[in-house]
Amino acid sequence: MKRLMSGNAAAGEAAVLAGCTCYFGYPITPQNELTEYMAKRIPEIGGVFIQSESEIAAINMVLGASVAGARAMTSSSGPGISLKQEGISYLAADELPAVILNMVRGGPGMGNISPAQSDYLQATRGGGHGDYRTIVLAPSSVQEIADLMPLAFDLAEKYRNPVVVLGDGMLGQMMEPVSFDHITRGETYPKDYILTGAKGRASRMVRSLLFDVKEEEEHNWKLSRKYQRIEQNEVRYETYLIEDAKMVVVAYGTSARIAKGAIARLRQENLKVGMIRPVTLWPFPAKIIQEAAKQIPDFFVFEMSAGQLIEDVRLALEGKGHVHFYGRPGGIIPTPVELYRIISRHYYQAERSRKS
Amino acid sequence: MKRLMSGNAAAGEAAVLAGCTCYFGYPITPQNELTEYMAKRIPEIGGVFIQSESEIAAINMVLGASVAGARAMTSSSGPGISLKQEGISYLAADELPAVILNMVRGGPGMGNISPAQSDYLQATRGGGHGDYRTIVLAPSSVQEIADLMPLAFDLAEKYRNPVVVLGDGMLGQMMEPVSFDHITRGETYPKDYILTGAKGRASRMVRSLLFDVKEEEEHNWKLSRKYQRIEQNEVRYETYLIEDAKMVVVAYGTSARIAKGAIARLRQENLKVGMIRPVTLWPFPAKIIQEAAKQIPDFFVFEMSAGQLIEDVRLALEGKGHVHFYGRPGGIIPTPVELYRIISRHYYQAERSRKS
Amino acid sequence: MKKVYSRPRSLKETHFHYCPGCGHAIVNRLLAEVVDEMDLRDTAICVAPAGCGMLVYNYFDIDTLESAHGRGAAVATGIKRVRPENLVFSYQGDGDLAAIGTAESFHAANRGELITVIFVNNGVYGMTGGQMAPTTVIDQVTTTTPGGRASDQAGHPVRMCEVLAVLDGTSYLERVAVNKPAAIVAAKKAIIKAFQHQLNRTGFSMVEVLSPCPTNWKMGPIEACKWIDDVMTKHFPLGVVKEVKC
Amino acid sequence: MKKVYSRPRSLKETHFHYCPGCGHAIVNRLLAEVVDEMDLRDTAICVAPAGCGMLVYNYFDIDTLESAHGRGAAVATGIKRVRPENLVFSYQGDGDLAAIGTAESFHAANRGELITVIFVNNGVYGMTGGQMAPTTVIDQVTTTTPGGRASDQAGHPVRMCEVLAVLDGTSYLERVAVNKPAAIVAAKKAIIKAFQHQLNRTGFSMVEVLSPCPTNWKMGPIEACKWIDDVMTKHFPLGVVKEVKC
Amino acid sequence: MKGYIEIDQERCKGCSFCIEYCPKNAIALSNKLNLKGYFVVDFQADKDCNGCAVCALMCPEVAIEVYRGGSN
Amino acid sequence: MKGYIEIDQERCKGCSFCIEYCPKNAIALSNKLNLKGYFVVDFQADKDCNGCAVCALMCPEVAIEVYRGGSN
Amino acid sequence: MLIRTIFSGFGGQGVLSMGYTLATTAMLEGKHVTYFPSYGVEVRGGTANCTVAVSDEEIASPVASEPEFVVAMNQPSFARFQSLLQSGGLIFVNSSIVDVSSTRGDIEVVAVPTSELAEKLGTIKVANMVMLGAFIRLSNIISFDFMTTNLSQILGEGKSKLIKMNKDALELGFNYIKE
Amino acid sequence: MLIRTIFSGFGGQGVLSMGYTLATTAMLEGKHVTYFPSYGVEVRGGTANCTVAVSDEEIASPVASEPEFVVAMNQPSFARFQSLLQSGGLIFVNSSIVDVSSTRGDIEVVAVPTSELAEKLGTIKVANMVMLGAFIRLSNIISFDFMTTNLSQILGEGKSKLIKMNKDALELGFNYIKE
Ligand SMILES: Cc1ncc(C[n+]2csc(CCOP(=O)(O)OP(=O)(O)O)c2C)c(N)n1
Ligand SMILES: Cc1ncc(C[n+]2csc(CCOP(=O)(O)OP(=O)(O)O)c2C)c(N)n1
Ligand code: SF4
Ligand code: SF4
Ligand code: SF4
Ligand code: SF4
Repeated sequence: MKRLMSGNAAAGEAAVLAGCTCYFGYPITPQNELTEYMAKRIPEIGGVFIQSESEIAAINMVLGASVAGARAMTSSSGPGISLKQEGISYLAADELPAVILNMVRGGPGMGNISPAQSDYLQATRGGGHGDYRTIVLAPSSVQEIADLMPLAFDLAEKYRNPVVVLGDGMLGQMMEPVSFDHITRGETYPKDYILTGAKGRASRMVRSLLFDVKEEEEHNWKLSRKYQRIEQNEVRYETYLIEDAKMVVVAYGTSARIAKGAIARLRQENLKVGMIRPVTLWPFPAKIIQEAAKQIPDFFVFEMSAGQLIEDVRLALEGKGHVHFYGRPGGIIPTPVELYRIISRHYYQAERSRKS
Repeated sequence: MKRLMSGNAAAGEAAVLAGCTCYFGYPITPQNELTEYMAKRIPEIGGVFIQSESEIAAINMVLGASVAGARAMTSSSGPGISLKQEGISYLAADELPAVILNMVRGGPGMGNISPAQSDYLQATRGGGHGDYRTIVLAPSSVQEIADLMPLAFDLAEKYRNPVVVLGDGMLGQMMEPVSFDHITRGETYPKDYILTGAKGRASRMVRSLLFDVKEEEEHNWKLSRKYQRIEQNEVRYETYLIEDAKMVVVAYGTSARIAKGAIARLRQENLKVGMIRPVTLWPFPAKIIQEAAKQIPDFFVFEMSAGQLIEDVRLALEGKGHVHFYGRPGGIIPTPVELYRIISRHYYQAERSRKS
Repeated sequence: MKKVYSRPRSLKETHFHYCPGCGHAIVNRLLAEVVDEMDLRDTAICVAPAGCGMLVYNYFDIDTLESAHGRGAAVATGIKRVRPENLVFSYQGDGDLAAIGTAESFHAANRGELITVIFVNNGVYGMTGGQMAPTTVIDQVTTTTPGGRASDQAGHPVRMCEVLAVLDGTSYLERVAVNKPAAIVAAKKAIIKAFQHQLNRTGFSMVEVLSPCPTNWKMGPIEACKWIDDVMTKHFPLGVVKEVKC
Repeated sequence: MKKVYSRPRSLKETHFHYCPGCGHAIVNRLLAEVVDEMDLRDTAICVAPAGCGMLVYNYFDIDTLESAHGRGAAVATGIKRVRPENLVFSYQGDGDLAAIGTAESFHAANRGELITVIFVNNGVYGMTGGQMAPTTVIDQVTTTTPGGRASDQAGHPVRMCEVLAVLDGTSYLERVAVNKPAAIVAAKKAIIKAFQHQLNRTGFSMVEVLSPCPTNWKMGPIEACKWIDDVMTKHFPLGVVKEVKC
Repeated sequence: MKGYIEIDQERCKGCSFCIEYCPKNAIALSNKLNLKGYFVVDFQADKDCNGCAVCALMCPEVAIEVYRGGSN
Repeated sequence: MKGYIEIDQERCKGCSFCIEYCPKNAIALSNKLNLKGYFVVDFQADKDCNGCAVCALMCPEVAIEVYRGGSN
Repeated sequence: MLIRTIFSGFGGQGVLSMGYTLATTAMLEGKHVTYFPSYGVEVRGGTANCTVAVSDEEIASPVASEPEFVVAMNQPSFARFQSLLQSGGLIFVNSSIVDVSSTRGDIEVVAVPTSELAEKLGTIKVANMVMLGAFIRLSNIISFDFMTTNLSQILGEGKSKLIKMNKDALELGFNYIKE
Repeated sequence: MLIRTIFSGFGGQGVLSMGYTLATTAMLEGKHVTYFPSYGVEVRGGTANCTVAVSDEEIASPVASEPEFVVAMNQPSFARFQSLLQSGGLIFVNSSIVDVSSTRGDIEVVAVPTSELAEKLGTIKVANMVMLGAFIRLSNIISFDFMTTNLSQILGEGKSKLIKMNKDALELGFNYIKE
C-alpha cells in the first residue's frame, strides 16, 4: 500500500523500519517534518527520541547511541550540518556507524529555506578536519528516500562509517506516494566494538586520540584502505538513455528529476541527450562517466549550486570530454522547460563545433 | 633585526603590526603559543583579547568585531576549525573580512597534536554549507607566516571575505629567525558597510538571510563573480628549478620545505626535479601547472595527508600529465632523505616508461 | 486634538510579518519607543537572531546585524568590545538564547559584557513551526512533544533569569510580559532600566519577556494572553530577578 | 601482616601520565576503588574528555569512550538512553565541562539524565598548557591572563554546582577536594553517593572535585594542596550543594 | 468626544487586543477583509473614546494613532 | 612494627604527599632517580609505621601498598 | 498527461488541504502524483500555496512554472498566480472575496462564491471543499465518484465525523458548475 | 653545511633552553637556524627534546632523522636517541646519571659529569649550561667567544642577573673538554 508522505516523514518511517531506534535532532527548516515525525514514531517502538539543545549535542548523542550499539541518526540542514562537522569527523575516526540526513537549503550563512544543492563539496569532501570520507547517498524521490534509508544504515554498519543522505528542501517537503512494504531491518553486522559494560570480557575503549604518530598514520591508512574498498564496491548510479546519446547530463537528486523532464522534451525533438545520475555522490561513479566519454563527447553538469558536482565530473573525465554547466544557486528550483532550453542551446553549439 | 620566534608567535606579532586589534581564541595545541602571545600583546595596543568559551563563540566574536570595523582574527586547529565552519560560512555570506589561522594537526577526530596537512579540502572547498570559498594562504616558514599575515588582512578587506592561513603544527611551534621590519598596516579599504550606529545616515543592516530565492541567487552569483576575480588576480606560487625539470613536485607549506631538501639531493645526482609550491591554495595555481605540463610529463604530489592536494593537481592537469603521489597522514614529518628516495624511484620508473 | 500616540520614529514603515497577536510585534515597538525616548538611534546597534524575530532589521531604523542562531551574545560581545560607546543589544528567542546559544549567553553574562539581551520567551520555537523550547512548560503540547512535555524525557522549563543570576557578571535581570496593558508598561520600564545599566557600565543586563505565540500555542490571541497569566507565570514568575546598584 | 591497601582491581597496571602531585591521579584511583567496592565493573561505561584526563581509558579497566572536547554529557546521554541498565559517567575538566561544554552539561542536567559527571576543577586548562579556565579565580595568573584574571575582561570564576542546582533535573551536586586525607575520604563518599543517585534513578548527579595542578599553578605539590584550602575553597565552598531524596 | 483613534486597517490583523482592552468599547470587529486577508477592526466614533491610548499600547501592529483633548 | 608499606619506586614521582601526611614520619625523600627522572621516596622501616594507610590514600600514583597487624 | 494545479489563498483558508485531498485521491486512483507545499516568511496569515501534479507517468518536477489550473482563494493569490497560468488555462476564483476585473485575456475564469455556498451548509469552514468540488468538475483530473465513495479513506480516520459535511460541500461545489 | 643536534632529557633539566640558546647564538651569527621543540603526552616530567638545525643555507626540514649530534641528559634519552645518530656522530652524555655501557659501536660518546661540575658553581641548575659549553667546544657549530661576549643579548634582558653564573657554567663545560 502506498501512502502520500513528505520526504521527511518517509525518511523517518523508513529509518524506523530499517531498525533505527534512536533519533536526535534540532529543529531547522526544511527538515522539521522528520524531527516531528520521529517525536511521534520513535516512542511507539520504545526507542530514544531527544530534541537536543543543539546540532552539536545531537551528533554527539548519535555517537553515544552508536557506541552503545544502537542504529542512530540525526538530521539537519545548512548551518546545522556545518555545526556537526566536528562530530562527523569523530564518528569517522572512531569508526562508528551513523546516518546523517541533510535536507539542503539555500546558503551560505543563514540563506533561506528553499531547496539547494550547495552542500555537495561539504558532504563529499568531508567538511570536518582530517583524512576521512562519508558515504553520500542522493535520493531523487520520496520513494527513493525510503529505499535508501535501510541501505544507509547497512552501509554505515558494514563499513563502520558515517553515511550522509543528501536531499534538499524539495525532496524533504514534497509529498509523493510511497510504499514501505519492502523495507526491512536489513543486514546484521558484528558489533564486537560496542560498549556494553565489560562483563565477562576485557574492557574496551573507543577513541580517536592517537598520540603516537605512527599509530595515527597506520589508522589513517587503515581508513584509507576502507575508503578504497567502498569506492570499489559501493558505487551506485542510474543511467538514462545514454546508449545513443551525444550529450550526457550529469545530475543528482532533484536536479536529476528536472533533467529527466527536460530530456523527455529534448528527445521529442530528437536531440540525443541522456543522463547519468549518481546515487552515491561519494563514492562517485567516475568509471561510468569515463566509460561514457569513450563514445560521448559532451557532458552537461546541472546542479542547484554555483558549481560543485562539476569538480567530480571534471576529475572523472580528466579532459576527455567537453564539460558544460548550468547551475542555479540560492533556492530557485529550475523547471524542466528552462533546462530543456539551455541544454538544447548547448547541444546545437556542441554539434556545430564538432562539425567545424 | 631578527628575532628567534615560533611561527605561532610570529603570526601574532605580524597580525598586530598589520593592524589586527582583535583576537578571539580558544586553546588548542599546536597553536596555543599564538593565543598566549596575543594575551600579552593585544592589551599593549589597547585592543581586544578574549579567550572565548569555545571556538564557535570565537568565530562569532570575530564576526561581531569585523562588522564593527576592526581587523579581527581567530586561530585554532583540527576539531576547533571544524566547529568554526558555520561561522565561516556566515562571514562569507555576510561578506565580512576575517582571518582564521589553522595550525593543522593529525586527524580526524581527536587525532594528535603533530603536524599534518589533512585539512586541505576543508579549507579550500569550504567545510561549511553553501556556495562560498575562502582564500587560503599556505606559508612554509616562520618568516613567511609573518609576511603573509598583512596580506591575509588586506585580502580579507579587499574582497570582504574570510581568509584562512593554513599552517601546521610544525610551522606553528618551530622557531626561526624572523624580521618584522617591513611589516606594516597595509592598505586601507572603504568600510561603508560597517555598523557604527546610524548617526547622520540611513541605518544599515548586515545579513545573509535572503528569503527571496531570486535575491539569494543574485547574491550567490555576486559572490561567484567575486571568487572569479580572486581566481584571476590573487594566485600566488613559487617555482623552483622547473625550467629544465622532467618531474615537478607539487607541495605546499612544510611539505614544500621538505621537498626542497629532497630536490637538493636529487639534483646532486642529476635528477631533473623541480617544484611548484602553491602559496595560495585557493585560488589554486592551476595555470602554472598546466603551463608546466606542456614541457614536463610527470608531476609528483607530496603532502602530509592521505591525498587531498592531489585533487587540485588532477583538476589542473586534466589528464595532461602523470600524477605521482606520496602522502604521510597522521602527524609524521617525513624527512628530505626519505622523500628523496621515493622521488628518485618514481623518477627512474617514469624515465623507463617514457623510453619504452 | 493632539496626537498622543503615533508610530515611533525608530520603527520603519514596513508592516510586521508576525502572526496576529504575536508578542514579538509588541516588543519590537517597545524597543523602538525606548530607543526614541532615550535618544539612542544614533548609537544603537542591534543583533538579530534566527527565529521569528529574525527580520527586526526590516523594522528597526537602527544599525542591525543578523547573527547565526544562538550566537547573539557572542556577536554582540565582538561589536561592543570594539565600540564601547555604542549601545549594543541582542534580540533573541528562547530556543536561540537558552538552547543552542546556552554557552554564548551564559559566558557573555559571566564576563559581564556590557550588552543588553532582549529575550523573548514564548515557550516554543516559533519560526520553525512550534517545536519544544527549553522554556516549554511541563505537559505543554508542541510538535515535538505530541504527548505534552514530559520532564523525564525532555527536561524541565529553564528559568534563564534565575540561572544567570548566579553569575557575578550580571547586573540587571528582569522578567516581564506583554500580555496586557499594565504588563506592557512594566516591560517598557524594564527595557529602559536594562539600557541604563548598559550605559552606566554596571554589567550584563537582560529582560526576559513572556510573549504570546497564538499560532503555535494553537490559541486565539486573547486566550494566549490569558495563558501567560494562568500558566506561564507559574513557571516563570515576573519581576526583577537581580539588580545591582546602577 | 594483612595487605590493607593495594591497587584497585579496576585500575590497569599502566603508569599514570600525570604530573607529580596531580589531583587527576587521585580521582582516577578513587573512581576505580568505588567501581570495585560497588561492584560496577561489569556495567560501568566511562566517557573520557579532552584534557589531562583524556587517557583514563588507559587506566580504567572498564568500557570507555573518548568524546570530543566538551561533549561528554551529550555522549553519555546517548549511551545511557540506549543502555539504561548500565552505570554511565563522564569524566571532565573545567574547560571541558564549563566552557566549550556549557550547553551540553547544562541541558543534560536539565533533562535529569541519569548519568554522573565527575568534574575535575583545577582552575586551568591543564592539557593545553595552563590557560585560563572558567573556574580560574580572580587575579590568578595563567598563560592567557598574564596579568592575573581580571573580571571585567575575562569574567568571573564559574560555580557550576551552584548553577546546575537551579535546574530541576539535578538530584545530587557536591563539591569536594583531593588535597588532603580527610578531603579525599569525603570525595570518595561523594562519588559513591552520586553513583547511588544514578542507580536509584533520581536524576542528574555531579561531583565537582577541586584538584591540584602543580604544573600550571607553578607550585610544588604540597603548596598546591594548600592553595586549594587557602584560595580555591574561598571561591568554591566545599559541601553538598544540592541533594534530593535518593 | 474627548478623543479618537485612527486605525491603519491594512496593518490590522484582527487580533482583538484593542477591542478587549478598550475601556469604552469603542472598537469593534468589522467584516472588512484587508489585503492580507484579515478581518479588521473599526473605530466606533459614537462611543466615548477618551484617548486613553490603551488600544495603541496593546496593538502589536502599531496600527493605531490616538488623538486626545483640546483643539486640534 | 605494627605495619609497613611497599613503594613501587618506578611509579613514584616524588610529589612528597606521603611524606607530608605520614603521621609517623616513616617516609623520606631519597636521592634515587627512577627511570622517569624523579627522585623517589623511601620507606623508613625503623620508624613506627602503624599501617594507617594515609600515605596510600594520598599517593596519586597508587605506588604504595600497605600492610598492617597480626601475622602475615 | 501531466496536469499541474496551484492552490492558493490565505493561510487559514484550507488551501493546503484542498491540494492534499486532490493528491491523495489521485494516488488512490493509481496515478503518479506530487504535492508540494510552499512556505513563506509570513509565519501564519500570509498567502499559502501548494502545487499538485498528477500524471500517468513519472513526474519530473513537482513545481509548476506554467500550471494548467490555478485555484485562487483570495485577491493576492489571484494577482500573483494568474500570470503563471498557461495560455488557455482555467483559474478558479473564490468570487466571494476576489475581484476579477483585471484578468488576462487568454485565460478563463471560473467564479465560485465559496463563502455563500458554504454558508448554506451552515459553516464557512468547508468553503475549500466547495471549491474543490467545483474544481474537480471542470478539471476532470480525478473521478468525482471515486472521491466521494472513498472519502473517509482519503480524509483519514480522524476526520470521519466530518465526512458527511465534506461530502456535502464537495457536491455543492460540483453541482454549482453547470456543464 | 647543515648541522642538526637533538637535545634531550627530563622535563626539568633545561634541555629546551640549551637548544634555544644555541639557536639564538647561531641566528645572531647570521646563520640559518631552526629550533623545533617536541612535546609528548606526558605533560611534565616526561622526556623533553628539541632539535636545532644550523646551516649556512636555507634549512629544508627542522626535524632530524639522522642528527650529527645528540645531547642526552638522562638515561631514556640516551637509549632513544643514540640509535638515531649518524654513523660517526657524537653523543654528549650527562655522565652524572647516565650509564653508557650499551653504546652503539659506530658513534662516539662524550661524557660530561654535569651535576658534579655544576655543583662546583654552587647550583645544579646550570648543569645544562655546563653541558652546552662542552658541546660547543666539540661541535664547533658556533663561536664560543661570540656566545660569551653576547651572552646578555642571547639570554635576554630578563635574565641579566644570571649572566655571570651562566657564563661561568659555559666556560666550565667548555674547558672540561680537553682538546
Ligand atoms: C544552526 C541553526 N540551527 C537551526 C536553525 C533553525 N532555526 C531558525 S529559528 C529557530 C528557533 C526559533 O525559536 P526561538 O529562538 O524560540 O524564537 P521564536 O521563533 O520562537 O521567536 C531555529 C531552530 C538555524 N537557523 N540555525
Ligand atoms: C574542539 C576542541 N577544542 C580544543 C581542544 C584542545 N583541548 C584539549 S584539552 C583542552 C582543555 C583542557 O582543560 P580542562 O578541561 O580544564 O582539563 P584539564 O586538562 O585541566 O584537566 C583543550 C582546550 C580540543 N581537543 N578540541
Ligand atoms: S509563530 Fe509565534 S512567535 Fe512567530 S510570529 Fe507567529 S505568533 Fe509570533
Ligand atoms: S598539567 Fe596539571 S592537571 Fe594536567 S597532569 Fe599536570 S598537574 Fe595534572
Ligand atoms: S490591536 Fe491592532 S492589530 Fe489587533 S485588532 Fe486592534 S488594531 Fe488590529
Ligand atoms: S605520594 Fe606516591 S608519588 Fe608521591 S612521593 Fe609518595 S610514593 Fe611517591
